[in-house]
Amino acid sequence: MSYTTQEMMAIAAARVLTNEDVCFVGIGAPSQACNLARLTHAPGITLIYESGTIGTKPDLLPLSIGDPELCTRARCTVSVPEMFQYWLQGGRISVGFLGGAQLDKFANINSSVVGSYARPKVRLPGGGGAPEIAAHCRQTYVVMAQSRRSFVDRVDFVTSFGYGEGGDHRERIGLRSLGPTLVITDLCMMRPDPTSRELSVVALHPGVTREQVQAHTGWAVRFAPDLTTTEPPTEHELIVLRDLLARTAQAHGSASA
Amino acid sequence: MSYTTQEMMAIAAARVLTNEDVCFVGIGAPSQACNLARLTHAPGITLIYESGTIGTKPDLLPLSIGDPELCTRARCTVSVPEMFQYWLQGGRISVGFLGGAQLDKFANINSSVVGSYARPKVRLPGGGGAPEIAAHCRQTYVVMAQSRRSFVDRVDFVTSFGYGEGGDHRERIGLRSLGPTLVITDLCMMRPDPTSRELSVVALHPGVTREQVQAHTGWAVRFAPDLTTTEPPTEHELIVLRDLLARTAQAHGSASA
Amino acid sequence: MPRFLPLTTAVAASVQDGMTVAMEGFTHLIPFAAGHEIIRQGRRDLTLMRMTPDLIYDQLIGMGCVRKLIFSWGGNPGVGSLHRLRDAVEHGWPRPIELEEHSHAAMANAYHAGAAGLPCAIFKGYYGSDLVGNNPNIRFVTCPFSGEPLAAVPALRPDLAIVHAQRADHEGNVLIEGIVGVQKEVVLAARQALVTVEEVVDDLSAPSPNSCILPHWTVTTIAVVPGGAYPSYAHGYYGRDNAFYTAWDSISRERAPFQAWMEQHVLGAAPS
Amino acid sequence: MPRFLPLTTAVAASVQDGMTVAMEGFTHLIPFAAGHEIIRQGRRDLTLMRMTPDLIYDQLIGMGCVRKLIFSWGGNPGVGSLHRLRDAVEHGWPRPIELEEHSHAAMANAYHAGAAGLPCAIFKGYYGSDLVGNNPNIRFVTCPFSGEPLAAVPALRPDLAIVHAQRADHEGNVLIEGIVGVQKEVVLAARQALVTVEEVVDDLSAPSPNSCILPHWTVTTIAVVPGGAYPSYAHGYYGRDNAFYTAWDSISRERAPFQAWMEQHVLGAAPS
Repeated sequence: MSYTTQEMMAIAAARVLTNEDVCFVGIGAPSQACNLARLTHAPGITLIYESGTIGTKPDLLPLSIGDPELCTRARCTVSVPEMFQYWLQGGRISVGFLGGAQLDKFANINSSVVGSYARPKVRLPGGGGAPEIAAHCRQTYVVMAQSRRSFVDRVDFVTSFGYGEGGDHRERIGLRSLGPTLVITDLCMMRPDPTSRELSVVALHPGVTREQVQAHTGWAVRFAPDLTTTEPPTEHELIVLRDLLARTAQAHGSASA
Repeated sequence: MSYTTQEMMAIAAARVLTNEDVCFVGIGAPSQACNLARLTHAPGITLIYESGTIGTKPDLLPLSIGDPELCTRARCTVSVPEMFQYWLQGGRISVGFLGGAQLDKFANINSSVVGSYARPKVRLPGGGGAPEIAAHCRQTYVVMAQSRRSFVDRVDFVTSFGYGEGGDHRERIGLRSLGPTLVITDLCMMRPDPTSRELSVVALHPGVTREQVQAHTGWAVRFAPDLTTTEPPTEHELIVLRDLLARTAQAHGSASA
Repeated sequence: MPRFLPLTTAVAASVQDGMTVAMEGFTHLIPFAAGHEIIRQGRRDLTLMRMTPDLIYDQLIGMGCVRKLIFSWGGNPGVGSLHRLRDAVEHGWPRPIELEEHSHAAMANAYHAGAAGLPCAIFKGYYGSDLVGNNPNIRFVTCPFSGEPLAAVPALRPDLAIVHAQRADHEGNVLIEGIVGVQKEVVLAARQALVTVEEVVDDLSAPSPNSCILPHWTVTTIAVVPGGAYPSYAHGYYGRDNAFYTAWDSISRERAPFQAWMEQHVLGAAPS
Repeated sequence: MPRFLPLTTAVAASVQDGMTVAMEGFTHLIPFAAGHEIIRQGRRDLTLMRMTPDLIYDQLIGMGCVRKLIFSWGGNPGVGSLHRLRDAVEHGWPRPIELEEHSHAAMANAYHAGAAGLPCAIFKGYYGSDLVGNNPNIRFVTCPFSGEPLAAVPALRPDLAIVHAQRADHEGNVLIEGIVGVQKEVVLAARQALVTVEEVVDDLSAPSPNSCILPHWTVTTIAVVPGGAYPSYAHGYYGRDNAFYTAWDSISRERAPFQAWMEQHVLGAAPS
């Protein structure tokens, strides 16, 4: 079966999730990945949305972080202060998802402004839950389509801290969580170097070349010595994902998922 | 109808409560007074117990602060952290009740130890909610039977701060609430002097003399210039109170209310 | 006990120019009808706070009601930007807007602190974020036991909270169910609270002793506004109009179509 | 997913000498059966925390299991003193006990902070109270915005939380209803959690989306113990035995009758 790079990205993200994970799910690609994992190899995975819904099993993807579907199909729904206090800050989340307008080579993320903060060229939506998701989940996965505009040498603004300026910067500011251990794009998978913490490509999606990755990245890309190739999507993965997206589009009255 | 001094105390305490009051109710005399008020002249009064029950209308007096009766007959029940954070500290309570083993002339209360803290002669139950009830209710009423042992010149230990050493001591430590504006005993009613904040007797219960009050008080008692006499209990007040106590004793299998 | 008023009177009696107002509801129960009435009454110079400004604040901002916005995520959920917010920030249209930007954790904690009568909230947050230097209301304290630095933000204490809820009883007790967001916190943090409800019933029928209830003595004003959260939703009453949220992107992208839409659907509409 | 074990095994696998254990339940749902099993297994040198020690801690103290007690109100509710606690404090019998004393507000905030992963809690409290000088774990911080002094206490993070709940499902999700106290907080604040339940059911039947639920991945061990909260109570299952609470005053007043009662009703009783 043929597939798009977007589908590859969602499926690659789904695969790294397990039955035991407790995921803090964002809207968009993370929501696709988490629910795909739940509907395929990880039926026991726990999904949490920051609106307060814990252990939710939506039949279709929510458009917003607080769609009715999330609450009616949740194990329970708690207040938003409780969500951020007991569940996120309390260290109960194993995997958080992040994305944004810009990512740099130390996996810092900008979702606030393009240009200066005081006089922005583009005012982006902002961090929302991200600054503390980046801090308190045992680890975070970044899911972002890759381009020279979005994968930049240095972000204009650090909304969510990754590895800062690299090395032990994360530990030095008091963070004990692992940080962004994995970046999943439409072209490849990247992981931080254990020492420098600079992102390096560990797997290329099928058919993608090193040159293509470099062409879509705003810094000189490092590739792991044991670089591998991502397994292509299986038919089952594609069918489940497409069914999910079709159900969602029909329900929302648009192709907005 | 004849009545006991304990009945006079409960009835006098009930009378100062209004339909608009939101009361943080303790067990024992305050619970009697609040529920008597609710069953007589203040049916709209809101009763809150620190176990989390808000707007409760028990048919009989609870033995403990968290009897089943309190929850099943409450408007809602919140967690104990929420009770102390949003409702008490949040300034939502108009009247709190206090009592203890010792009270001094500036209405400081000891419910911790008799003797030294490190090597107490008597280890009392302790403050529970009282230190913050004393701080955060708009005003507090103290309900205590009077004796030389309990009404002392200086408490052994300040569990709950009243007016400290008098004057503006309360304001100086940052408290904005009114403090213990009324002490209701089995013999009389006392209020703090507006300037010195020393308690002074404002009303004697029927048949009680100044000499009796002094004989039951461990400091040189002041009497207000406009000293009055408490109205004796009405037949209706006594019947309602006795019915409540009888129902309670029967339900608890003892006369423990 | 709260006063029961028609929406028009309720808003006129509650909202004045220059006030600090929080209209909350985390995706769920957003008080759209009350927001539209504020626009119709032409209020100005409001300081608005809300974790997720959503379409209702985009409309208030685009109609020139807002001087300052305190927020933590300003987008159209699952769709993209709030174009009227962006136009105000990027081009000062229809008037410049001052931003005070936080994270969700900060605002949730700040409402919690407001409800709890605290002057500030402390939490573990803002690690390495550039928001720190750009918002003077993000500071740090040291834990007196561990020595650890902890982020601090001032408590949020709006002049007025406006929320939508499922129902009230005749005494004015209010039930909120489903995604409860920061609804209880904002009502308890505010000096006054205006609640719009789907209906008034004889018995609240709270399903659990632990249901989320606002006792009548915490609510200032109640207005009965069926559908008052549309196009957001009211759990147990009606669903979210996701198609409208998607359509808002093109309605709001340019100034003229936005103004035409507002003229037709808000200014020209009879109040609920 | 939690392990389901019989009470004896559950306690043996969870409680070791010297641990810090919180058995909570604010009047309601006090885990008496688990406490009795700890006594039968002869655990020693425990540090126990609990807002209201109640009869179960009086029994544990009187049986010599306890080295230190962290508490905020140590009485028999509505009845009087806890005589075994007093005997330990006043006369060191059967062994001396160390006390760390707080107010309810402090402990409730400290559990909240523990659940929230904070090193300490701040609150407005302890104004002018002599507890301040006598408990080094009561300190003060200054609000970085208002300059106001705020009380601070360290978060409570027990090694083990033990609570009783109405029911669990087969996956190990737990429902708690009624007076929920600090049950959720203590479970989330603790490194491990042992929950005794009235029953295990196919469907939790939570009455509201906002019901108080402990998801299975927050619970370490579940033991099914019908009546496990007696003589306290389980809302919806059985009532509080107020007559027994009153009777405890005379049972516990002197050492010999207390020991005889424990011998007969706890040590000699088959575990639930």
